Amino acid sequence: MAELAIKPLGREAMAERVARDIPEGWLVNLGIGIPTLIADFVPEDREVLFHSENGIIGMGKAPPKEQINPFLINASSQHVTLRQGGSYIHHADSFAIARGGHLDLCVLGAFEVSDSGDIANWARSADEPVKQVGGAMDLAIGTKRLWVVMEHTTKEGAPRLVQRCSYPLTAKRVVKRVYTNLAVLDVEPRGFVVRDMLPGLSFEALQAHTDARLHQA
Amino acid sequence: MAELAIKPLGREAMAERVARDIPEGWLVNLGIGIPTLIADFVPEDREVLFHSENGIIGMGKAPPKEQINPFLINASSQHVTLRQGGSYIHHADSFAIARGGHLDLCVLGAFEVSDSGDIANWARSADEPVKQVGGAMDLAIGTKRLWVVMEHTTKEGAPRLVQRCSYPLTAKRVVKRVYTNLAVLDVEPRGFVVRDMLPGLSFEALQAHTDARLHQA
Amino acid sequence: MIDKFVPSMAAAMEGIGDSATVLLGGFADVGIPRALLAGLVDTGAHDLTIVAVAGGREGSANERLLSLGRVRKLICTFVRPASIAARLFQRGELELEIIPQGTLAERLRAAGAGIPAFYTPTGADTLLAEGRETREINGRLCLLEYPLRGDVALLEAWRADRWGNLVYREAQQNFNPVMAMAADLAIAQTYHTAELGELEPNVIDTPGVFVQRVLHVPEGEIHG
Amino acid sequence: MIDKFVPSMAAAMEGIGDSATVLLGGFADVGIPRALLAGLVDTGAHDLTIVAVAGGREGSANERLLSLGRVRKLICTFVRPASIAARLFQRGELELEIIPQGTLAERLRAAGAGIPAFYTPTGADTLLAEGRETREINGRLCLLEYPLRGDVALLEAWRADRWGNLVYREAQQNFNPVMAMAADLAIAQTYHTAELGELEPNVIDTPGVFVQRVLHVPEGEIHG
Repeated sequence: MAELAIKPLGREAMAERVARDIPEGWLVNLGIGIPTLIADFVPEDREVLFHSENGIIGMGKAPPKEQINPFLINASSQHVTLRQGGSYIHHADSFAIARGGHLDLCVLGAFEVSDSGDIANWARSADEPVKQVGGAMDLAIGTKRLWVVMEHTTKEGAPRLVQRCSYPLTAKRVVKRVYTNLAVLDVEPRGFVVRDMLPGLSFEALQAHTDARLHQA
Repeated sequence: MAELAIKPLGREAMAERVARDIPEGWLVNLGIGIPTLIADFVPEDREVLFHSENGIIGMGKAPPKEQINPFLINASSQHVTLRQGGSYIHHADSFAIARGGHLDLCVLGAFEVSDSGDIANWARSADEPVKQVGGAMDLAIGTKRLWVVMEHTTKEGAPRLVQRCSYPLTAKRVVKRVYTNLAVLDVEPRGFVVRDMLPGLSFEALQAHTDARLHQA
Repeated sequence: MIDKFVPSMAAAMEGIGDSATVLLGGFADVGIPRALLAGLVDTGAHDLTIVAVAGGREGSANERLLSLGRVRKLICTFVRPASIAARLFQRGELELEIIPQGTLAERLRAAGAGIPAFYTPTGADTLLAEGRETREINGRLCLLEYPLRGDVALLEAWRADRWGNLVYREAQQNFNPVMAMAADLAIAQTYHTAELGELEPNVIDTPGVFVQRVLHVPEGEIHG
Repeated sequence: MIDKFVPSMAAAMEGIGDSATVLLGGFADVGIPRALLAGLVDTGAHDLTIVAVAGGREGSANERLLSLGRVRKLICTFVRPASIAARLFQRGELELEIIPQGTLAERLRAAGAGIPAFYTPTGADTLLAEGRETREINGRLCLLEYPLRGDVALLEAWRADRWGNLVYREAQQNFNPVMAMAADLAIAQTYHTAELGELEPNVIDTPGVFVQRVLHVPEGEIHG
């Protein structure tokens, strides 16, 4: 695969790019990894409500070290705060939010996304001895919109936007948009549609790093 | 049917008789009618927790008129109070208590009870134009013990303890005990077993007012 | 800034159309959104499906909706024989679906929690099971039940803030919290308003994420 | 007088036998009933089925239970590859049932709420559905799920009274409330005790009717 002439986005820049597209008023769940960074790039005066599976609505930023509350962590086990207006719920109510269609948005990381919106993000192989399911399947089937943020290719350069996922699926036909370190792509009935690309990157170069066929917006 | 030589219990006396058998610590739901009266005969220092379907755990007695709280009613729409230690829940949680096996006891009124424990208490005929289901079916299937309190016969003298209910069923094989104005009867695999009778009443006289076959304890 | 308070009844009712399914909170006289119901009458919306614990009490706004012929179908747990609902049903002018109260609460909760169907023994041995799908689970006959969703829910709360967080008092909550979850558009009337942050996190009964509009209706303003 | 407070760990653990199914509250480090877990280790009970969000963290009492070989089966939502649970499983010394976290919460809630089975789209399109009963509902493939009951639940609370009413703080509740509902014997450890009536009715998170025993374990007494 051809070397890229441009520098792909880093993790923070990817998170910042996603944050730009989240409007005020949405209820949002962020998965572990890059998605968790997104909250830092949403200004406080844009009132976005963050939901955490372990029972937080209206989660706020990480506290300064001296104000850490050991009873207040997010689903990634990080210390967090509660915004004014936030509240606490138990796990069944929390997943009622996730599964009941109350999340305006969930952003997850993934190994692969297919051009029909399938997502694989929980196991690298069906034969893995131990599985790490967590809450991703619940979030994926229940949210109004599922966005994925991930590197466009693996470290080895293998494409992650594929015609068909090779890893075990988390859910089928659920991903609406993918933010990579190279581009932003919507998943539409015709497949991946490129909405945004890094400056200096050509459609052809992006296609060269993608397994699935890309479409112009 | 033979006239009874003795005076049957009145509504209050029936309620008092049931109250005697409710031990401290039980969570109890009382249906409308005679069952609702039972709470008045449980002394406050015997800590029995009364549950009301509309979301009360630890319901207390009726308040004096000047202390009525319009937001605090029971499932029979009567003004009540909350005991110390009581709490409020929503309707789904309240019926999770009823259906989830958390009630130690539910006492309902009935039109008929069969000797296999079937109860009919919600409609006098399958052809009734409008039905009054309420919460009785949920309570009947979910409680650990279902007791029925009712007159032994109809006003016309027709038996209500029957081999087979003629009225539409509320639930099958759920009644554990029946308190009537004449006797207390357990529902066992062999049928109705007489546990207690009014003084002066003979087993034969009781049988004469009963459709199902009675058994001696 | 999120602000779910609406300035008027007209704004509260905006977009409620004919044929809507309306979930109606409250039990007996407690927790009934009387003002919103009166507002619904005033919209003129018809062919409504109303979901409530019971047919409208005498003199209630729900009874008025029924008597004006605005309701096509009533889903509830009982109807008094002498009520307008019973008379309309007997004249063939109202569809009635009578379901057990726990099943009603659970079907609403299923709608809110994304449960496409569930089984329950409630009613399985009764007339209500006629013609319905059943299944024996662990030796017990069960009925298959589906979620009950609303286009709109009308709710009553004691206190509310601009995020739509609701606090109820005493037995006021009853069906209100599950109906909030089960509707696309949940509208609450509240006796009192609170600043954001004033309602303690552990006191909030219905998180604002389940509520779309809040109308301040001070105590005593509306009876009916 | 109802008094669910027990005077000792021995009294808290009384009757927990071999082969019990134990529901274990908590998420990550928060809301974990550490003292009760240590007490469970000390009972010597074996062949346990443990239900928890995850396999035991390094240094935790749950990990100790696992490493002592007391656990026959672990039902959880993930297991770290480097954990003792993963090693025991790979050696064939531990049964593992890995289920989605929302399904775990809902199966516990179903046990507590008397729902004999329910359908969910979660996991229906995945490996987890292999060999399982599915059904298409409204065009969506769903899995049939059954309740998950415990013989025992071990819980952690912030405050408790003698009726067993529990109050949690911040994100401490997580699985604790649904596990309380889902077990025959729910045992809570609490940082603080309260007189009956001291916990406000609208602040009580888990009504005492779901709790059978309460052990007072003041803050800081037990780590581990």
